[in-house]
Amino acid sequence: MKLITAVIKPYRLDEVKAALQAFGVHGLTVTEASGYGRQRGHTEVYRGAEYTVDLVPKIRIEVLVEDEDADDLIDVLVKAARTGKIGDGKVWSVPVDTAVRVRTGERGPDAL
Amino acid sequence: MKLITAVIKPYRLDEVKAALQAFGVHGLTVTEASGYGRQRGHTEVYRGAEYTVDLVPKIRIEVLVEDEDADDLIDVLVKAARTGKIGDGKVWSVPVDTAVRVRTGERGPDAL
Amino acid sequence: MKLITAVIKPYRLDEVKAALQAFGVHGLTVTEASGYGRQRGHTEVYRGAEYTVDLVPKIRIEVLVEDEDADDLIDVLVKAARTGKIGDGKVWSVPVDTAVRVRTGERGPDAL
Amino acid sequence: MPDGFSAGDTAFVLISAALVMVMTPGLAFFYGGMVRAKSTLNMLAMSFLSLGIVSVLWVLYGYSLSFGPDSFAGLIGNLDFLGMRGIGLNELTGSIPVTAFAVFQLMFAIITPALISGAIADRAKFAAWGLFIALWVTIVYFPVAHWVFFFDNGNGGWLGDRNGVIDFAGGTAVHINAGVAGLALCLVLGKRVGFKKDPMRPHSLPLVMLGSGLLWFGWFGFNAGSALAANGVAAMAVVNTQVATGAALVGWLIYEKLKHGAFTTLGAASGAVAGLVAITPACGSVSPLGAVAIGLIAGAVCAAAVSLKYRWGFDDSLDVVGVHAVGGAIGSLLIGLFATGGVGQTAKGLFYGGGLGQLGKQAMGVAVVAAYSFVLSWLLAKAVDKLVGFRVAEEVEVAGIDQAEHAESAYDFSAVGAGLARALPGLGGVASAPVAGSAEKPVEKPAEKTEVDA
Amino acid sequence: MPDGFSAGDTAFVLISAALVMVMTPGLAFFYGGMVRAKSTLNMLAMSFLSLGIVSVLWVLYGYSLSFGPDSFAGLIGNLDFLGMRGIGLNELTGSIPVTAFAVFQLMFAIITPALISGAIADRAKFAAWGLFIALWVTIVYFPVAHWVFFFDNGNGGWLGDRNGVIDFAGGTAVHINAGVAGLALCLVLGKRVGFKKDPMRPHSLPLVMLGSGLLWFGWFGFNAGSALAANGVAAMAVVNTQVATGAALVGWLIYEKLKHGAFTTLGAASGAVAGLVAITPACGSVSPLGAVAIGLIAGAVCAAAVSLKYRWGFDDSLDVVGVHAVGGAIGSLLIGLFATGGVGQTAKGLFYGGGLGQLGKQAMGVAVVAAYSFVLSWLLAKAVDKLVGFRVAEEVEVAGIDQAEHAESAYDFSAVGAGLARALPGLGGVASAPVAGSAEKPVEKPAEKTEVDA
Amino acid sequence: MPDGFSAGDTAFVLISAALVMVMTPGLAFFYGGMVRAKSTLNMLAMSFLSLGIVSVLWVLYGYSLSFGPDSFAGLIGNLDFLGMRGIGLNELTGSIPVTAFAVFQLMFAIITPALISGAIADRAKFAAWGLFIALWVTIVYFPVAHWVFFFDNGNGGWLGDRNGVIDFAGGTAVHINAGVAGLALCLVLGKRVGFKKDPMRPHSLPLVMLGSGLLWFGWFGFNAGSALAANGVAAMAVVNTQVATGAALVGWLIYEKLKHGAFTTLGAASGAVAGLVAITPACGSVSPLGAVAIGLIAGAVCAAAVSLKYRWGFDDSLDVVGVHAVGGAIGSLLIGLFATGGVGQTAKGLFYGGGLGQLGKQAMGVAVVAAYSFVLSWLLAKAVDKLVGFRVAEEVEVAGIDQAEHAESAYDFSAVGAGLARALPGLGGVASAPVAGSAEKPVEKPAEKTEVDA
Ligand SMILES: Nc1ncnc2c1ncn2[C@@H]1O[C@H](COP(=O)(O)OP(=O)(O)O)[C@@H](O)[C@H]1O
Ligand SMILES: Nc1ncnc2c1ncn2[C@@H]1O[C@H](COP(=O)(O)OP(=O)(O)O)[C@@H](O)[C@H]1O
Ligand SMILES: Nc1ncnc2c1ncn2[C@@H]1O[C@H](COP(=O)(O)OP(=O)(O)O)[C@@H](O)[C@H]1O
Repeated sequence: MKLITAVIKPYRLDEVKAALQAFGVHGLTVTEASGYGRQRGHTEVYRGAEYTVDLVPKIRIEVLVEDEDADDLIDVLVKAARTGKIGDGKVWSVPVDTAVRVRTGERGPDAL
Repeated sequence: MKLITAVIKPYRLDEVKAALQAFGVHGLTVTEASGYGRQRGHTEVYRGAEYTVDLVPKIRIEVLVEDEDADDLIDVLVKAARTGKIGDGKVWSVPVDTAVRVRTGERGPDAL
Repeated sequence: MKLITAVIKPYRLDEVKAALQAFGVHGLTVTEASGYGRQRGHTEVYRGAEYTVDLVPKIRIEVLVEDEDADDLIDVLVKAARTGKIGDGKVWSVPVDTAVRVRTGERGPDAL
Repeated sequence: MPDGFSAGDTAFVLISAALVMVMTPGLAFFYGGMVRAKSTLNMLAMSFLSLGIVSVLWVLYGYSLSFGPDSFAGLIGNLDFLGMRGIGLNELTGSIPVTAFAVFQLMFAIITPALISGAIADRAKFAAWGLFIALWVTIVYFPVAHWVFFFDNGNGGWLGDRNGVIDFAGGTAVHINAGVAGLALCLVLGKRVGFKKDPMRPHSLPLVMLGSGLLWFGWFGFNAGSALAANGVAAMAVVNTQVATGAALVGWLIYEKLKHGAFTTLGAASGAVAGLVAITPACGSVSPLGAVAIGLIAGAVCAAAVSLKYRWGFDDSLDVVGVHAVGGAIGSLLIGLFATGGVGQTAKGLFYGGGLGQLGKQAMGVAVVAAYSFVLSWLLAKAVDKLVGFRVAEEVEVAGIDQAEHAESAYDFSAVGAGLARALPGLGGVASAPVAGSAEKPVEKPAEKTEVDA
Repeated sequence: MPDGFSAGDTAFVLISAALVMVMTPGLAFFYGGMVRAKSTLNMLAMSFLSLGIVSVLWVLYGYSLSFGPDSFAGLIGNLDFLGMRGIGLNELTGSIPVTAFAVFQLMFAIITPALISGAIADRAKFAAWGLFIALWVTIVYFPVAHWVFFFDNGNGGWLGDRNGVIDFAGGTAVHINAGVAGLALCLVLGKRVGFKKDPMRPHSLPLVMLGSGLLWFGWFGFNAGSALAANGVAAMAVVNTQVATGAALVGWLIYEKLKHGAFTTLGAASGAVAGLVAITPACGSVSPLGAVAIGLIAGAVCAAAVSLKYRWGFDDSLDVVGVHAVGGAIGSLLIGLFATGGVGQTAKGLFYGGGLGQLGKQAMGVAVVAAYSFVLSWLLAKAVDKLVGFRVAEEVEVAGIDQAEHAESAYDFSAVGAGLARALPGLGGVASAPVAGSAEKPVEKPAEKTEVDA
Repeated sequence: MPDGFSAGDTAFVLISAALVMVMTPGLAFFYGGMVRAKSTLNMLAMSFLSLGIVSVLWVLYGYSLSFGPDSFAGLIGNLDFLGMRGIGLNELTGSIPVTAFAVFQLMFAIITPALISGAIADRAKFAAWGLFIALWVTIVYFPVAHWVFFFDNGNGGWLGDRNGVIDFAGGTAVHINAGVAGLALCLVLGKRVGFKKDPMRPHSLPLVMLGSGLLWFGWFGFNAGSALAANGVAAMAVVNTQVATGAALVGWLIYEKLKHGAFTTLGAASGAVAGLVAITPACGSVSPLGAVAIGLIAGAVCAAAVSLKYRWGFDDSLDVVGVHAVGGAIGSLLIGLFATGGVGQTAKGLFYGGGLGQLGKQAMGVAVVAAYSFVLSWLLAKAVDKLVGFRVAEEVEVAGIDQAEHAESAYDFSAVGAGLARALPGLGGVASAPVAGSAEKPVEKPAEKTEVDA
């Protein structure tokens, strides 16, 4: 099994959720995050003071999938999250040893 | 070493913490999250408007453990978090290459 | 590729960011978290009531790096985050199968 | 002070003016709590801007146009008081200084345009809004105030003084006027992105409750102060204001519970405001029992009215139409039924043996003000839109108008300190990257690009 | 207006009525900030509901029962003023219109039941609370107000007018009455889930401070307005109210610092309220120095009193007993020591050569009101519990009563917009999935199940 | 009541006192919203502490020193009224009870030190602040109030009564006095950690707007109440206060838009306060047009002045200098130009044919108060620092002063309930581990260590 993590722009969340539904993934976990990368940051002037802000808000999505679906899922995620503008975010995948559904105790694929 | 991640119902956090303590795990990291899965969502009516809410709050727990403790820990987690109701959440485990204790720089098992 | 996760004291974030920049890592994702470990917790008295508080705020940082940089990066992180006081936090690394830059679809090292 | 002066009446009207003034911040919180966090500041600022602009215009020419001697057929005042000059320090109107009356009325001129802002939440350019306020008070409010509030024994405003339309404290001139203008504006600006799809729930109901509390409090000055004296009529106005508002709060909650299954706090707050609006024109004409009846009716009817926008598809975002236009009309018309003839006016309503006469006059007043306000407000909004563009870009609206128009976000509950301020939304910082137009200077090219990264 | 009328006094009492009205929203914020975010709205709504229900009942029969001519032995008024009819527009009581007095007193009848709500935070069914308010004001408040506040030269209420119990503005009728009723209610409803285990700290201390600020402000109307005239007594009442409150704030902070090691803002807010409560009955009887003494004593004693609930195990959630019952008793009794005989009353306290006589009367007043209120409140609470059930289900309480009873959550600081509103608590949305009873329609079976997913 | 008594004037002054009282909580919110969440409570508590301490000192000796018969050359009052004894209940000053005047002036004595607190946000030990307040009002405020506000036909205060410096409501005694003291204090305490580096943006702009709204509201009592009667001068003061404030709000926004490219809500709030400050000394001397001019000037100039601290490197954290010292000076000096001679005073300004005479007097008043306040405030701050240490440890400041000094955090929006309260900042709990000094008992050694874990 794989854990796919995606860091995206907040307002793309709806599209991503829709795309995942369509793809047949029916569960995901979302956390709020913020990050920076290429865009590095910008300075602001506020009430006569000047300073740098370098973190921008992001949404972090985690999805557990079976190995064979991982690559397609990544493509789906990337397509749904893309705006073509800098700061679109990253998607990565890590191997999962085992997953359990808390309610039933089912393990592996059945847990999804 | 393994990283066990659990996504549970917020109000189970106290029980889970207690169970981990009992099991002898003395550290963990918690983040707020939200997610959906089977339950898919529900519609609400508010002031004459109707709309769908599909994410419910969850608590996300991360625990680093040594390989041999991983399975037992998962069982402990699952038992403590379970309510038997839909939305109880997931627990998964991923392999960890190395872990370090920031304060001392200790690596591997000693870092826990 | 590796995913380095660091759980640190909130007010060390600036130093860590600076250190990563210096090291040449130009992207990272931050989430708010809280945790406990050695320090276990303490009791408080408030308006005549006494109770225990056992979670303290932390900042959770994720950085994707190429395998060869992983170890050095961990050292950099640890050095920058360290205060020598209990609760400094943990840094760990997990293997990553693949990473994608959403904006361009680039995979692997180019995605960083 | 000259004969006929009353320190008691003056104290009452001056304090009432302060009470009416605090209604505008109260309104700002009432509205500001109802929008999403990302556009809270814009909502607050729209009301505060009215406090600024209208105060200045009032001195320059507003008072004169509204309450200067009538220049023609009760339609508009003349320019005798430009710059508020020529008003003696101790000159009286009734038993109070003219200046006391002038500042009391100024507060009405301030809150009326502020009321409109709720209809176009989240999407109006701030500068365009300022321009609209200036034009609207000049072309719509000042004349209508003259029609309704200027009395000069028969030579005053054509609705109130000449045709006996009863509006004790502004059901027509303030609430119908603002409510209908809100309808015109939301039609001109169009719907918010996500209207009917996203929940768009209030981001802070305690802020909404604070607003309704301050409105309720200030409204005693608004209604009772309109007696321009601390007398029996003022006392009755206080009684009626309180009991009608309480009854409307109950009426709204009951309707809601039956219709949607829960008593919401937003309903309690809205019900109170609906009651305050409805009793405004009537508080000087009805008995306490009549006030309770008006309140219950207004609470329930307005609770029903606020869902029309979804049925008919106009995005009156914060229910200015459903509460102020509808509530104002209810109160103005019910005078025709409940007026006892024994409070502030002698005219009797249908239930007190007065026949349908007064009801007719009230209907006329409602219709005239509604028609005038709708047409002129629509034209002014169109004009402003042509001139400077009234609506922000969609991306700005999605990211949150506060960043683009005010270069701020309403909250930052960061534990780490402002270093992470806007960047960690999880910390409550109602984050969204800066947007072109905000007070920002990119460090370097790529930074530029990030300006829409949110 | 008739002879004896004073516009100045009328202005003073009408504005005072507005000031007392704003105390109830102030109380709502004071209490609302003290509870956890998940039950904030319910706390706010409990106070606002009193504004609604009591206003209506007051018109119907409340005023008549409280201030109608005495029907028997100073125990209760008669029904002459049902519907507030038969009160002439310009009829006077003292130097002000009867209607002004009636609406001023209405505000007291509104805040008294609202004060009780703090004792049963987080766990009372909203409809049951509404029913309780209606019953309680009818059976407890209206009679007690008659006992204490109705003066008719010797034929008025039995405590105040007939037996010389001094209660200038409501130490017994309002504060002891509400505080003891709170004790009865929290005993009937039982403890909150997690009482003594979870911290249950205030979710928003700025909201608490706002509440205390508005209470302090409005209290000038409450105390000074009770002089029913803008005279020397009213002025002294303002002085005493201010200095006793300041002293109590200091007294509480000092106690706290010595006992727990920190000056808390909750302590500052609570100390101020304790001082306001204690000076309420005494502000018309003591000198400024006496007021300072009363304030310091009340601040320190109440600071100690609020921890009794942990010792004795009753969950008076927001310290209605510790602050209002205890504070009200302190103020009422200290009149027996500090009354100078030279302010509003001629009765002298012990320290001014008046002997123990007045102290005895005060003790009697305190005891009578406390006993009556406790017994009746307990019975009414039991009755309501039998009839409709007073307490929500445990799962509702744990998930947060706001969702179940009001179908809302207090805050949503979402950066993404309301689409994530209730769902991302990290975003401030005080989330907790909807619970049966809320205004929800499941899409499909599984959805049903999620109704307890939180 | 004796001859010459006016119930109307008394009602006006008593209500005005209540309005001025609410300005201090208003100020607390205005300041409290501007700081970061982790030091909000300390900011609020600093103002509330003034409500406590000054009220007590005023009774003990403050009133006597400020308004007791002059003891020498108009420099200070005598001790005739220690404990506020010897003031007859119905004794009058002008047309109102002396006690009414005394409590009205008390409210001024309370807010003045509170204004200073904004200059030392986030870093002052609470006990040290309390000590400073007590010393400062005694040595600085009480004398200066005597100089400016004590009139005794020529035998009163040396600035106002003896030398004709015009200060209707406290431009010098309150605003310049507090503003300059703030400068002295921030120099003595030094800069905040991260000054000029971290953004340190307001954590809650709605709270700031609430504060400015309450300040604006209360200021009508502050300015008009200073007429000590409900007359034409009071009415003109209300007019001038409103229009100058509106104009200043507009002036600040325009400056800001031109200079930084956005209309900020903080600018709107600050502009309003700047206008209120500037019109304070002048509201009894100028015409409405003059008030508009003063407002526009004050708004724009103060908007420019607040950035001086970055240029010159003093950390006047919340712009007490830029708004109160500068605004107070602008208003005081412009009297010399705009005084019409036809409102509260007969002295004419330059533009009304009065020559430069009055301008000279005004400049003298400004200079004297500024010099006295700066020197004494600096010395007192140094003394307090020596005695008890004025500033908290750096680690405390970084972690957030609320935890260390008050053992609380301002907010907890936890969905889970207070069990996670302070621990999940993401939940809004403005977390930061407890710090030595807070009301905490470590469970065991390691716990000790965690006390700085944040
Ligand atoms: N090396 C990295 N490790 C973890 N997260 C990263 C990394 N680089 C970028 N990110 C995340 O991806 C987001 C977008 O990356 P950025 O480089 O700014 O844009 P783009 O990917 O379009 O070039 C960042 O805000 C950050 O949250
Ligand atoms: N495929 C998945 N990947 C990541 N998280 C998931 C996934 N499926 C479910 N979750 C998380 O588990 C929670 C509970 O899952 P759900 O299917 O609703 O209940 P159950 O596990 O009891 O069937 C979801 O709210 C979500 O946070
Ligand atoms: N086993 C673990 N798994 C995950 N996170 C941990 C674990 N142990 C500690 N942590 C995180 O590291 C933080 C610091 O750990 P702690 O043991 O308190 O201090 P130290 O690492 O200095 O001994 C904790 O607050 C928690 O967030």
